[in-house]
Amino acid sequence: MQRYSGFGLAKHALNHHENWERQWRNPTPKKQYDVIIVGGGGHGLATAYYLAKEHGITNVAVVEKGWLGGGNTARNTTIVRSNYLWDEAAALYEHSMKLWEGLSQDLNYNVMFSQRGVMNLAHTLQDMRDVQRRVNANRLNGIDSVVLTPEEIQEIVPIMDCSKNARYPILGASWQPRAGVARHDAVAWGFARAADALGVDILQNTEVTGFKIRDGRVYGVHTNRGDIEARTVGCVAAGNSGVLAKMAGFRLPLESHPLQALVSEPLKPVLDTVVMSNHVHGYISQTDKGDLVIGAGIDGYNGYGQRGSYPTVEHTLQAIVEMFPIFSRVRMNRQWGGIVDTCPDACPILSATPVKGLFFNCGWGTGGFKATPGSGHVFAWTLAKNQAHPIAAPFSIDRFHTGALVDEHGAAGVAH
Amino acid sequence: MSQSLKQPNRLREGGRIDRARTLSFTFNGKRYQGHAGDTLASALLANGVDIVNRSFKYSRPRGIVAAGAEEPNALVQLGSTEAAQVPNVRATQQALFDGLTAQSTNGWPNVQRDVMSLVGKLGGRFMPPGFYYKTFMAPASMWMTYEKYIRKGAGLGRSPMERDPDSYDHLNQHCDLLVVGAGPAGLAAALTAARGGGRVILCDEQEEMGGSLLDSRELLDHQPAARWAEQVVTELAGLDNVTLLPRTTANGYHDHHFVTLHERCTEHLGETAPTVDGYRPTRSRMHRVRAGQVLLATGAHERPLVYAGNDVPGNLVAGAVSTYIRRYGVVPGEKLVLSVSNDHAYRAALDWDEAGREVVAIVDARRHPDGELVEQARARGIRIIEGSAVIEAKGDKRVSAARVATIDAEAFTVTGQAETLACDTIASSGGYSPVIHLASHTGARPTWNDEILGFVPSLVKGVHAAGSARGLHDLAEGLADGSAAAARALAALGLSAEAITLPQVDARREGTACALYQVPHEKPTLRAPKQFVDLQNDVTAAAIELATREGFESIEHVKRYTAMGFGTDQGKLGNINGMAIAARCLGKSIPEVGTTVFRPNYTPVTFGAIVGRHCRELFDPERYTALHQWHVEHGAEFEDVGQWKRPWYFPRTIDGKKESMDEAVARECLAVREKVGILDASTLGKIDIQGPDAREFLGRIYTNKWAKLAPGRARYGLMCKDDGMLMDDGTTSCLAENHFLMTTTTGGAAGVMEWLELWHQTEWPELDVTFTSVTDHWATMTVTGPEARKLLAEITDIDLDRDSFKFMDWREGRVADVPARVFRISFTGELAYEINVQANYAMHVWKTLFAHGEKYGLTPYGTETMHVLRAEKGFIIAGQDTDGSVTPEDLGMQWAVGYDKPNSWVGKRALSRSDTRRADRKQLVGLRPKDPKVVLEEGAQIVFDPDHAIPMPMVGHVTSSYYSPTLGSGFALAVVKGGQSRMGETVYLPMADGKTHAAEIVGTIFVDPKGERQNV
Amino acid sequence: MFLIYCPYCEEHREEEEFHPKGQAHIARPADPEACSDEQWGDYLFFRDNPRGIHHELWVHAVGCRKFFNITRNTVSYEILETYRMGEQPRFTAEYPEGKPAEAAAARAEEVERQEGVKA
Amino acid sequence: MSEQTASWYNLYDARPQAEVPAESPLAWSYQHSGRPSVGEKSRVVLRERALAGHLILRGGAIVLDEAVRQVLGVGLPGRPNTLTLDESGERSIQWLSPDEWLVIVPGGEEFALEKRLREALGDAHYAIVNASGGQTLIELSGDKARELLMKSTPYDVHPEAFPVGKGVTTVFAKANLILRRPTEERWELVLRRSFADYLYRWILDAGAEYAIGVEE
Repeated sequence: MQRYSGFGLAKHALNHHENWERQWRNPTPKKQYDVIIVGGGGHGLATAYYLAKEHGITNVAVVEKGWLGGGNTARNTTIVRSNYLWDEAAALYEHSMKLWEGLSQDLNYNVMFSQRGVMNLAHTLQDMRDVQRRVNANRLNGIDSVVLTPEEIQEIVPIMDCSKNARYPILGASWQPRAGVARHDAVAWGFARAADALGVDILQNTEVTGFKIRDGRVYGVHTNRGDIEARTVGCVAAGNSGVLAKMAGFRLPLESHPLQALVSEPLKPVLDTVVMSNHVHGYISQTDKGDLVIGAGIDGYNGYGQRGSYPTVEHTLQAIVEMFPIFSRVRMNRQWGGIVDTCPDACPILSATPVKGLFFNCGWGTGGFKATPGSGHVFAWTLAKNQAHPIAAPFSIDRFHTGALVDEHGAAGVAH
Repeated sequence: MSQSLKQPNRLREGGRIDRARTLSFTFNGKRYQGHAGDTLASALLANGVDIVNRSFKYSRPRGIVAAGAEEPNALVQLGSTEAAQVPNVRATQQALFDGLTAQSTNGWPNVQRDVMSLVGKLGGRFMPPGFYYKTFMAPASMWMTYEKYIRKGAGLGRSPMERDPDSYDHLNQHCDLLVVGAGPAGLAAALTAARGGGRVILCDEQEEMGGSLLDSRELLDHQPAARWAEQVVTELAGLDNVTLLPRTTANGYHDHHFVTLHERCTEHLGETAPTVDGYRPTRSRMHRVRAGQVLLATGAHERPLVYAGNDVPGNLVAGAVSTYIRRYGVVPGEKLVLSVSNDHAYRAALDWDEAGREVVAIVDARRHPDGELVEQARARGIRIIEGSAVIEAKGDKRVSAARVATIDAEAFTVTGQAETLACDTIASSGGYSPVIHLASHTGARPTWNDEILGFVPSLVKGVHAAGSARGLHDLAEGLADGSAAAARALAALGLSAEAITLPQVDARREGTACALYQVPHEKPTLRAPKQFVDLQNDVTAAAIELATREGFESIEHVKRYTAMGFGTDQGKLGNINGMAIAARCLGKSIPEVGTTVFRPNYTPVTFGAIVGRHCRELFDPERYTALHQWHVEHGAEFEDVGQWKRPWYFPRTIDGKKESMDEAVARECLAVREKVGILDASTLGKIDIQGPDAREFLGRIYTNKWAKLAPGRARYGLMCKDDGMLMDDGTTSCLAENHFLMTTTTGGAAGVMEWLELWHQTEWPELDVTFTSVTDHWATMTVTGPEARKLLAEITDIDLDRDSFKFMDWREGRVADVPARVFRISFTGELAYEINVQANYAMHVWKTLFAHGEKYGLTPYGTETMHVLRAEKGFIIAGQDTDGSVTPEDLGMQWAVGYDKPNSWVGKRALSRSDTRRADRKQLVGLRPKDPKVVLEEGAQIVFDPDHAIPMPMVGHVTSSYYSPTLGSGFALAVVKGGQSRMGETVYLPMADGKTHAAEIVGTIFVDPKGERQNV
Repeated sequence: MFLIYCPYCEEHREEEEFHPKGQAHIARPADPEACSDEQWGDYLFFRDNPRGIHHELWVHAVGCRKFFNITRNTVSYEILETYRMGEQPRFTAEYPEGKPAEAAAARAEEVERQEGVKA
Repeated sequence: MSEQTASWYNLYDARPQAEVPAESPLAWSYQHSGRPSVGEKSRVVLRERALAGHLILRGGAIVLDEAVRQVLGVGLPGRPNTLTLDESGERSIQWLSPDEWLVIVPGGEEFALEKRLREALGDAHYAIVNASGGQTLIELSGDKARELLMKSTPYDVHPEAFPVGKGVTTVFAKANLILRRPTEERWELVLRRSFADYLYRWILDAGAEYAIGVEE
C-alpha cells in the first residue's frame, strides 16, 4: 500500500499526480473464501479489515451489490458519540469511540474525525431527568459526559435562542466533548483501502441472490457473478437485511424506514459543535466545507425509496429555526433519505442465526455510522471465533424471545 | 446600435428591459446603474464587471457564465443591513431593484486582489482530490488544530446574525394539471389544458413567463415569439381555472404528485418585504401542490465545453450570450470566439454580430457543418473554423485570447497546430441537457439518449415531459409536444381537451450535432492547464481522471471523491461533462458509468419559506385549560407537559420578594397537608366509554379486574402493552352499568385513545363499545386537604358525609350552582374531591371556590407540588417512574394485576417470559438519604459498591426525588435491582461533584402508610 | 407525501391525516397462554419488511379515526389499494397485478357479508 | 326510554339552571390577543357561535337516521363528509365517520335533544356524548376566506372539491378541526377547546393580510 503523507503528496504533485496507485483492486471473485461479508458499507468493510488485521483471516470477500460505501455510509449526518444510557449500548459505542480516536492513523487515511462535541438539549423537566440519568450512567461507565446549564450552553453556542421566550425553553443539555463528526465517505474508503491492502477482495457490483444452505449450515452465496463458497458468512446489509434473511429462510425483528437529512448552502463557519434536540426534533452541525448538516426524523412507514415525507423536512426546519432564528434566511440546498433498519428496542443485532455459520450484523437504526469501527471490530471477533464477542453478546436475536431488550427508547437521547 | 454611456455593454435598444426606469445598486461597495427588468447579473455585465467572485478552493477570479439557475459562479451576499443578509444569492436569478446591495461571497481583501489566490496558484497542484484524506494525519493530536485552519476557509456566504424581519407562508394548492415551465412547451400545454376546463397551475422560475421564447430569433405566426408568449399568458390570466405563478420555482417533486413550488413574492422588490398599508407581506411563499398529473416543461441547460482556462472571466455558455443580448440588451464583451458542437449555438454569434460587435470566429468541432444557422453565419461573413475547438483560453482576470486547433474528438487528440485568436469573450456549447431534476426526484432513473446526447427523464405514472425537457429542442416540435402531453394528462384524469391551434413556425433545418465534452489539449489532462468541469467546487478534468486512476469507478464515487455536483448548483452545467470524462478515462460509455441522481431542491430554498408560519409563537400549539387566564393572572409559572401549559407553581410575592420555587412548593405542600389546596387537573385525558361490552373491554385492556365495579364507584387501573411493560395508568369510574369514564395521564391521552380504538377495531370488533374523548368537555378541579370537605360543603348540594360518599365513590350534584360530577379520588393521600364541570362553567366554579376558600386557607398548587405530594405517597407517574421497560410487578403493583381473569388481557403473556420473571429486575422502592438534608438528583445512578473502579456496575437510578416539607427531609423513589427484597439495605449514589450519597432502601410510601388521611 | 384513499371516508386525503401502524394482518394468537416464548416474541417483534409489495395497517387519525389496510410498494411507494379491516388484499407479492377475477368476486361477497354483520 | 335503559347509561345535564357566567373557549383569546375590528377593508370576517350545544352520536346509520328524523326533523347524512341543516340553519348534523355524527344545536337545547334521542332509540346499540364544553364553532366569511383556509389546511377547499353541504375533519395548521361549508358564503370551523387559542392566533396571523376582522 502506498503510504499517504503530506510529504508524499508533495512528491506526487511534482509528478502531476501521475503515479498514484489504485486505492483498492477490482478483483475477479474466487470460488472460495474463508469468510464472505455480504454488504460493502462501512460496517462490512470494517469487519473485513479487522478480520484480516486482528485475526489474520485475509481470505475474505466483501460482496457489494452496488458501489462500496454506497448505502447509509454515504447518506448520514456523520455524528459520532457514545453517550448511550444502557450499559450494553454504552459499552458498544464507547468501544467504537476509542477506535475512532486512532482511526485515521490506523488506516493511514484521514477520516477527518473531528471531536467538536455533541450537545443533547433538554426542553422539559422530564428531558432534564433523562439527561441527568444518562450523564450519570455515562460517567460511571467511564464516558466523558456532563450536564450543562442554559448559561453554559449559550456560551458554547452563542447563536442559539436560549431565552425563556422559546416555545420550549432550553433547560439544560448533556455534553460529550469527545463526540463529534467525521467525513463519512472517507470512512468507507479508508477501510476499503486498508482491507484491500491486507488481501481482502472487495467485489463491487456483485449481488447476492441466495444462500447455499444444507442441513441448517451455510456453505456460501449465489451471486449474479456466480457462486462463491465460504463456511462463514456475515451479513452486514443494513436496510436490506430483511431481504437477505428471507433468502436464508427466517425473519428478523426489523423494519426498514426512510431517514431524511438535508444540507444548507455552504456558509462561513457559524456553528462549531453538534446540537441535537429530541424534543423539538432536529439536529444540526456544520461541516468543514460550511454546509449545515441537518437531520430529520424517521418516517413511520417502511420504505426503501431513499426519500421520505416532505412534512418531516418541514418539521425539522421548523425546529432548527426555532432553535436558531438567524437561520431563517439561510437556504436549504439538498435533501435525501437513507434507509435505516430499526429494531423494536432501538439497538442493533449482532448475532448468530438459525443457520449455522451465518451471522447478521444489522438493526443499527439511526446509530449506525458512529458504530462503524466498533461494529466491525466486535463482529470480526464473532466471525473469527464463531462465538459472540462479550460486547456483542447482549445484542443477540434471542433477546426478542426472552424479553431481555436493551431498550434505548426508554431513555430519550437515543436517536441518531 | 451603440452603447449607453454609463453602462458600457448596454445596447441603445432591444431587450425586454425598461430603459426609462433606471435603478442604482451597489456591488462590492461600488455604485452602478441598471434598468427595471435587469437581473443583477445582466446589470453587472452591462457595467462591464468581469470578476464577480473568487473560486472556493483555488481562489481563482470568476465571472458570470450563464443566465439562469445553472450559474455556478455568480453567488453573492445580498443585504445592506445585518438582519436582511441573504447568503449565496445567484445573481442570474436576482431581479435588480433600486438600492440593491451585494457583495462577492469569497475574496479577501477583495475579489480583484485576493490573497488566497496565491495559495491557489502555488498550491493548486498540491490540492488534488482526496487531498485531505491523504494528509494532516501526523501527529494525531494536531488534527483539531489543522482543522481549525481548514474551517476558516469554509463556506461561501455568511448567515445573518440577527432575527429575520420577514415572514413566510404556505398555500396548499390542488389542481388537475401542474405545468412546470412556461416556455413554448409549457405555454402550449397550459393553454390546451386550460381551454379544456381542467384546474391548471402554471409556474415558471423566471421574472417573466415565456422561457426561451423571450430570446428566440424565431417567429410564431409571423411575429416575434415573445409576442405569442405574451398573448398566451394574457389569455391564461383571464381564466378562472388557471393559476399563474411567475417567479416560482418547482423545487421538489415528492410522492404521489406532491410538488413544492417556491414563489419569491417580494424578492424582486427589496431585500426585505416592503410594507404596504401597514402590513408587511410575505417575503416568499411555498405552494404545497397536490396535482392530479404533472407536466414537466422544464427545458434544457446548455453544456459548456471543458477546455483549458475555461474558468477565466469572459468564458460563457453560448445561450447565455444570446439571452443577455436579446433579453437584457447587454453584450458581455467586444470580441467573441464561439466554440460549438452543434448548430443551435450559432445564435450567439448571429446575435453578437447584429449587436454590432466583432465575432472573431466560430470554431465548430464538426468537419462539415451545414445547417441553416451555419449558412446565415457564413452569409454574414463570419469566419467558421471547422473540425476544431477552442483548446485553451488565455488571460488572467479576463479572457485575452483563444487558442484554437483542429481536434479528433473520438481519439481525444489535438491534430493540428494551435492558432491564437485575440478576443475577450469565449462562448461555448457542447449540446443541451434536458432538465430532468424533478423527474429524478420521484426515484425514476433517467436514461441516456444517444441521439440527443443527453439524459432524458424516466417518468412514473402521472408525470409527463414535453419539449426540450425530453430532448425535443425544435420549437415547432416542442409546441406540439406540450399540447399533446397536456391532452394525454387530462385524458388520464378522464377529462377531455380539444386540440388547440398552434402558432405557425417556419421550419428550420439544423444539422446533426457531434459529441464533445472535454476538449483535448496538446498536453495530457494531468499536465494541461486546469480544465474546469464543476466551477463552483473547483473540480477539474484532471481531478476526475485522477479519481478514476485511484479506483473510483462508479460515478457516485467520482462525484464524492472530487465533490463534483455537490455545490449549490448541483452540477447543472458540469455533471454530464464530468460523467463523459469519467467514461473516457474508464473506457466505458456514459450510461455504463452510471446515471445522475438529483435530489430536491432544484434551486436552494430559504429555510423560512419551508418553515412558513410555523415559527415563533406559532411554532407549536400551546394548549390551555379553561382556567388558564386565572393562572396567568395569579402569577403561575408554567410547565410544558406535552403541548399543554400547566401551572408549575404559584410563587407569591411576600414583602416585595418573589418566592423561589422551593419556597413556593414547600408552602403549597403544607397547605394541602394541613389545610386545603386546589389543582387544575383538566389536562388529564378523559374518555367516555359506552356500550354493553364496555366492561368486558376494560377487563381486556387493563391489567386489573372490572367485572364488579358498581355504578357510583371508581377504580385505579394499569394499562400495559402486549410486551408486558406499563404504558399508562389512571382511574376509571362506572357511570352506569354500560357507561364508564376513563382518565389517562396528560401526555398519554391521545395515545390511549388510539390504543383503545386499535384493539377494538382490529382485534375485538365483536365487542359493542364506543370511545369518545371528553378531555376538553370537562374541566377538573382537585380540592384536597383536611379542610376540603368543609369548603366543598359550602357550595354543593351533594351529601359529603364520609359514610355515604366514600373514598373511590363519585356523585352527581351541583357545585356553585353548576351541575358537577365529583370523584373522591386522591393523588395526594389527603381527603380529596375531583370536581368535574362542563368547561364553559369552570371559571365560575373555580372562582366560587376561592370566594369561599379563603377562610380555610385554600391554596392553588401546581404540578411540582402535585409531584411531591404523590411521591410522598408512593404514587407513580407513568413516564417518570417508568420508562417502557417496567412491568406492574416491577412497581410492586401485583395488587393491580388480575392473574386469574378469564381472558388473556393485554400484557399478560409477556409477564411470564424468562426475562420478566428474573428476580433481579429493577424494582420500584423508596430511598431515604442518610443525610436528611440531601435531596438526591433525579437520574442519579445507584451502586452497591461505591469503591468499585470505573466502569461501576449500576443497579438502578432515582426516578423521583424531592424535599418533603412534611417529613422535613429529602426522599426519593428509585428502581433498584431486586430492590423489593433489599429493604433496609444501603445503596450509594456517586455524583459528578465527587460526593457519594448513601441512602437506605425503604418502602415507597413515606407519608401516612396506612392511608388513613384520604379516608377521613 | 402520500395521498391515501380512506376506504371509510371514501376519498383521498393527505398523509398528514394518517398514522402508519406497522405490518397488517398480524393476528394476536388466540390463546396467548398456549404460546411458547418464541411464538410470543415472533408475534410481538418479527416482521416481513419486504422490498416491494407490503400490507400495512394505517389509521385515519385526523379524520374518521378508523383503522384500515394499505397495499403499498415499499420501493416505488405506489399505493395499489386500500381496504377495510377484515378484508383481504387483492394485490399481493404473489399477484402483483391483482388476484384473478374469481378471487376478487369472492372477496366482494365476503366484504358484503361482513358489512351486513356490522350494520 | 325504558327504566332499564336509563340505568345502563348515565344521562347528565351539565348546563346549569341558574344564571351562571359561562366562558367560551375563546374568552381568554379575545382578552389576550384582542379582536381586530371589522372594517371596509376586511376581506375575511370571523364570528364565533359560542356556547352552542354539541352532541356526538355513535351507532348504526339506519337506526340513528330514524331517531334523528323523528326528533330533529332532518335526515342523518349518510354519505361520508356530508352535512345537513334544518330549515333555520341553526341545527346541523355532520357525518364524522361511518358510525359517528356531530349534532350542533343552539345552546341549551342539547340535553333535551339527547333525552328525546335516547327515548326514540330505545334499546338499540348507540351512544350519545355531550361535547358542548369541549369545542366551539367559528364562522369565516369574506372573499378571501378560502385563501386563508388554503394557508392553513392541506384539504382541497376549491368549490368543486368542497361544495356546500360538505364537512370534514382535517389538519389545520398544527392542530385538527372540523371544517364545513353550510352555505355558499360561509365556512364553519369547529375547534377543540384546548387548541382554540392557538388556532385563533393562527387565523389572525394568516388573516392579517386580508385585514381580518372579528365580530363582537
